Amino acid sequence: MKNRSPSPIVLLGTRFLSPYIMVFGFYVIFHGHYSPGGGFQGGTLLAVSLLLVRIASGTKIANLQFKDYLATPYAAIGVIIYFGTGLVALIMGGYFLDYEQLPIPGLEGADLRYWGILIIELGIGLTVMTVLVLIYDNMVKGEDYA
Amino acid sequence: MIGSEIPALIPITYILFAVLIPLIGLWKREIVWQLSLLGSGIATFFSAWGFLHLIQTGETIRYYFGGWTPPVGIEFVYDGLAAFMVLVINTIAFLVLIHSKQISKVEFPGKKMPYYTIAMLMMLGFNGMVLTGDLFNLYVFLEISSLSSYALIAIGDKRAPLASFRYLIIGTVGGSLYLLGVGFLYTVTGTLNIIDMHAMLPQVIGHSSVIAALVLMVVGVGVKAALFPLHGWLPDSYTFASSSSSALIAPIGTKVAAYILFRVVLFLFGVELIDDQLPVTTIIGIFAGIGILYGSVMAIAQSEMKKMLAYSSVSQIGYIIMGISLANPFGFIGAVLHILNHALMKALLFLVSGSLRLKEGHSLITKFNNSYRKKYPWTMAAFTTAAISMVGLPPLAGFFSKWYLALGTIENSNWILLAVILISSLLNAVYFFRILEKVYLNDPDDVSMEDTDTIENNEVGFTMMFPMAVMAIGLLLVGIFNAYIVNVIFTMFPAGF
Amino acid sequence: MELTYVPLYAVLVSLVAVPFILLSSKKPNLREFWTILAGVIKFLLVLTLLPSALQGNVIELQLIEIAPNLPLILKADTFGVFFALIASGLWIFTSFYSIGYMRGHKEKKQTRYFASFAVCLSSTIGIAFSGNLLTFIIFYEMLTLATYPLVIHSESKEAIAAGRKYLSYTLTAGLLLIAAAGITYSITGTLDFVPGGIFGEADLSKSMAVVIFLLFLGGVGVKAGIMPLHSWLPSAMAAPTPVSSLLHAVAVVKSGVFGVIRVVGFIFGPDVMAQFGLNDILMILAGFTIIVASLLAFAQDNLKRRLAYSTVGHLSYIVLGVALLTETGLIGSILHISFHATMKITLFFCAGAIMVNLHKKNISDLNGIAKVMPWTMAAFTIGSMGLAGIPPVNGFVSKWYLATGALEGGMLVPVIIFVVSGLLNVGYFFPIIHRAYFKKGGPELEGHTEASPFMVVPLFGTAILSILFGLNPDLFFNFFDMASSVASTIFNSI
Amino acid sequence: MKYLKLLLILVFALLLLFAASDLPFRGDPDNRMNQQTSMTGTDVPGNYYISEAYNDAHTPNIVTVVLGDYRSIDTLGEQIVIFTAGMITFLLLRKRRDDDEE
Amino acid sequence: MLEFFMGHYAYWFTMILLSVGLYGMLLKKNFVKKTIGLSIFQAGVILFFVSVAMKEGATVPVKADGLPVSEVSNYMNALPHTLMLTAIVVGVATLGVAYALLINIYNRYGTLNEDELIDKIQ
Repeated sequence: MKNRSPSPIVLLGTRFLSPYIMVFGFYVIFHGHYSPGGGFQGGTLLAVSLLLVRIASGTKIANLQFKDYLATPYAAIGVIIYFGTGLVALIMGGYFLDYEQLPIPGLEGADLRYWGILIIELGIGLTVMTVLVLIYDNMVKGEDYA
Repeated sequence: MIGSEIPALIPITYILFAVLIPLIGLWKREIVWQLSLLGSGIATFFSAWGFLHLIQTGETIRYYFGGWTPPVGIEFVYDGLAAFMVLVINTIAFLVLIHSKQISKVEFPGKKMPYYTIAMLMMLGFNGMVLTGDLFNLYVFLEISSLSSYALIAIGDKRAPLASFRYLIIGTVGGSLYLLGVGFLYTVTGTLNIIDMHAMLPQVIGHSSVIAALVLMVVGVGVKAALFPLHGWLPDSYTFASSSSSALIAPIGTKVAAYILFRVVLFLFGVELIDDQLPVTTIIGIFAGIGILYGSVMAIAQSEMKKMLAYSSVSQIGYIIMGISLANPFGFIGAVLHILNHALMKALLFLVSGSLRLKEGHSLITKFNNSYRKKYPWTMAAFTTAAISMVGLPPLAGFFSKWYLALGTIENSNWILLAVILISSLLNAVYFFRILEKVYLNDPDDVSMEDTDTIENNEVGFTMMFPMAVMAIGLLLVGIFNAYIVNVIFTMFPAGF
Repeated sequence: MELTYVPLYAVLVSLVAVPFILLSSKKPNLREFWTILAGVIKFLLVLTLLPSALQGNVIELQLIEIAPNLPLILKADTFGVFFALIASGLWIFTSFYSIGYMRGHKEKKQTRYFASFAVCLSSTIGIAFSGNLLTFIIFYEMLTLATYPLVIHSESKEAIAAGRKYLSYTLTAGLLLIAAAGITYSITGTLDFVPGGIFGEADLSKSMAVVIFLLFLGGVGVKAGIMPLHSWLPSAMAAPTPVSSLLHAVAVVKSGVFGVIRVVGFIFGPDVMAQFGLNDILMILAGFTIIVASLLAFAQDNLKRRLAYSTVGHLSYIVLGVALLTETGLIGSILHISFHATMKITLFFCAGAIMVNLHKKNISDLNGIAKVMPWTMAAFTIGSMGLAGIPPVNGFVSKWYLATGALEGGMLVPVIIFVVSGLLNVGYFFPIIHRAYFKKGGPELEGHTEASPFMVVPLFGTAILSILFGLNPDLFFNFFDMASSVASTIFNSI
Repeated sequence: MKYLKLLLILVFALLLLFAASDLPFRGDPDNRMNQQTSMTGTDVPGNYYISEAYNDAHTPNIVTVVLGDYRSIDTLGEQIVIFTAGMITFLLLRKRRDDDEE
Repeated sequence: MLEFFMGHYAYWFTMILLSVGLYGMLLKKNFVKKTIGLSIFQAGVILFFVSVAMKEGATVPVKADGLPVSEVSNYMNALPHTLMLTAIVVGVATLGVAYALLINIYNRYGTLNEDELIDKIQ
């Protein structure tokens, strides 16, 4: 394309919007227990807040916000959070993903499950966000791969 | 008591290594191969352990995830058939991964880390499909394995992504059809658990939606299993994919899909239940028969070894599905035995073709010549073993699965399928002895090949030779000791046999 | 000594020899030594089984159960020992002979030749000792595969074509055999070889019986060279002569007729055969084959091809004798297995000797070679006399029993067939002898002498054997007693 | 060929319409999946979730409980599907770095 | 009759949606359009499940005051919704893989039209 001069309105607008979307994403994740929402939806919103900046102001600036080479390990870490929870339950002598066996002091059956669900929702959110960013980055790279 | 945890431990192993490989692979890229080997090795160890444990105790393990008893929760059902299947696919995957070391340097340099991650994920999907006792959970694992296999196929020749995309379209349609069938069944019965639903189906079998669900599920899984009219994606995918990918997917993927057909037709519905509604097994049998002949004939027409093997896969899958359609003990034994035999044979053949591609740069049958006999004596010996087994000559493994399938057809007095088995064996002989002649005999037309004494041995390295040797010996052992295997299969019969 | 494992050893000994043969490929003498050694040991092993076989008791050795209630059984009954004796005994002659032949011919790839030769013998002995149909099939297929390298040995165009033909015929046959075995198994629930048959109490419709029998016939008939399944045999004459001699006079084709007798006598049994008129099918085919093959033999100018067609004819003698379903006829055909082997191997040896020595393949230029190769031609004369059924050569004995068997059964047509074909034999053999002795030889014969002793001794030895057996069938090995005991077990078992 | 495909689509649609016409009425509160106990007397998951979810996890959002707890292995698989997609784009689209070992 | 229609029209619409998706996949030549047909197809399946979950006079499956969970007819069936969350995610992943493949194909052949591709391959 010619005329690559970015319009300041787009740049500033996206940078202005991005944190609020991010906050909303966290809200959706954490409030998923009480209203429609959860890891997937919240993670998507987080990814949107990152992709907005990426689309508007290019990879170089966006890397200040989120380094692209961090996407893969973060995605893996998100998976580890989820299935590590299950693994801990398994090691504590329960079934895999049986949150009642989680070694969290001061909590009983149902509350343990409450917190277990929250933990895995966080893991999901992390994975979804980073993977969406990863897909976007790779597609951008893939364009000029030929 | 760890024996009862086995069903969970096998997928957990693969997940663990699927996340470890990218994390470690980012800063130590050269050990991803060892890591993936370790992962599938541990999984193989677990599955072997679980298999023995199951044989000793003899009771099915039902693992309740999250501690919720079905149908509320999701369970993994680890019965004889599942244990056998898991053992087979993990062992094959382990051997193929050993073989892939050399190929990975040539065919996808610099992409090892994601490649082996996705290989782990694909094995996770296949194991989950085999183990799960919940119809929707099966769909999830089906999609994991399908996505991974699309990616593995897309790594390869120039045309690989195109073949992979075709596979993606038809494969996703198949998955969605399966999901729609599950939806029908769920609306009618209100549960998703296979065992639970099997108990309910007799009361609702009259609904046309149940029959439609059966058709949708058979079609959807049939796409993955390359059942005859739905096999279109298979030849291109296996041909253009990287050698290690096709060696990994060809023996395992279609077998697992065929196993799902077992589950759906024989375990979920049960033959005596569906056949008075709709002669599903008969129809499957007809398609399987056509597929066997079609695959063999097309295989003869090919000049590229991998494509020939792909078409022969189509016909071999026909054998397994024929065993399902016979729906009698002999057919069942034959099909289960053929899953094992064909996994071994086809993996071995694809490994041989991969080795040849690595050494010669091509696998065109027309360019084979009798110098190979001197260059790769052991590879060719392994190939000969697999070929004779494919033709089905005793005492190699291939004979016995055909033997039981033949007994099954005779028991149903289904002479056409018996004839199909015999004819296709002959066709196999045609397209394998064609290669053997080229490799072992001087070509009378050109005298340049007359004296092969000057050619020195150029055998493949240990990491490639070892798996091939293991598989070749395995074929012989399975053939000789198959009575023990069959005695184990006797314990896997579905209800009503 | 403990006899239980002897059959197993007898099967394995030549297999064990294979790696030695392969390893000593650079040192021909050592290699041939292994071959001879294995042959002698094998023969002695089989010989140790002879006394017990003569008393009619059966040595049964059950190896691993290869499929549920289908074990791999080695059973050394009288018939099996009989066949094994011939095969292993003649192998020794052939080994000596092939040393002379291969070296005289400067053949390539002799190691492969001797190795697959050994495998062939193992599978032949395995066929002889196989205790049920599954074991039989396994060794039968082994024989097919092991023969292929021998047939295509010269790797010329025609050899490879012959090899393809051979494979396509025999593999198809194997599949038919497997199908037949499958149906039999699903009907009777067993595949054991029981004298008098296993279809005894199974209820069997006529059509089904005919189908099964035709499948079996397709399976074993190909190797037995029954028309119209014979055409691989003449074209397989592209192989080196020792191969043709041993395999097409002893191992392969005799495994075929052995299989026919096993099927008729031990799977179906005479009663079932007669009940469904299956023997008529067999008889018609065999009689047709005898006459047509003898006539075709006239048309051949290539010596080996003429011998091949005569082989086809004589195999059908055996089949016809079986189809008579009379005890004497069976004795006759069993005897003919061994006697035809000795005679035909003699003839093939002679043909090979002539080819190596004078490089003559065709009958038309054999004029006057008797002056050059007197011993060879003498042996040839003996052999052809035997095949024509002229006393005192052993061919007469077996033919006599066949004819009397036919008369016992009150059937005249077979007798006529035997007589006519005997005349035809005379017709197509004596021109050769006439040329050899009474025609004037060409100049190219100058300077040639008798072939190398490696070849002459074996071929003359077999010729002598033929005469001795003709004088006294019970000589050395009590062939006659064995044959009669086999026949009686089959016919008096029910 | 084109018409063949159209015919195929038509057959597909008709088959599904025919099958769907036999499904239970939509929204009928006493469908099998909404009954208390199933035909064989086992729990019906849908109802169990509605009535027990809050006691089991103290979480008002039933969907979250089902997603995160009752069918958690499904969700784990789901997360892994996403992870797989990411790794696949990594595999297919990353510019190939040839700084491979040895 | 009308009641039957009211009880089934939603299913029929999803079935028609499925057919539309199939049409897109079979008859469109452009791979991107094929992919769009693919997601329409998946959307049909998802809609089917969701419409199954609907229950007369019931509200969304989030516990609200005054609506006791013991009375199950108060809340919709939560299971299909959960399943469809998974199915949606699977659909997204499939789309991602499909477009990655398409980018690869485009980089190699410079076109995404089936006929042109076949020409280029021969």
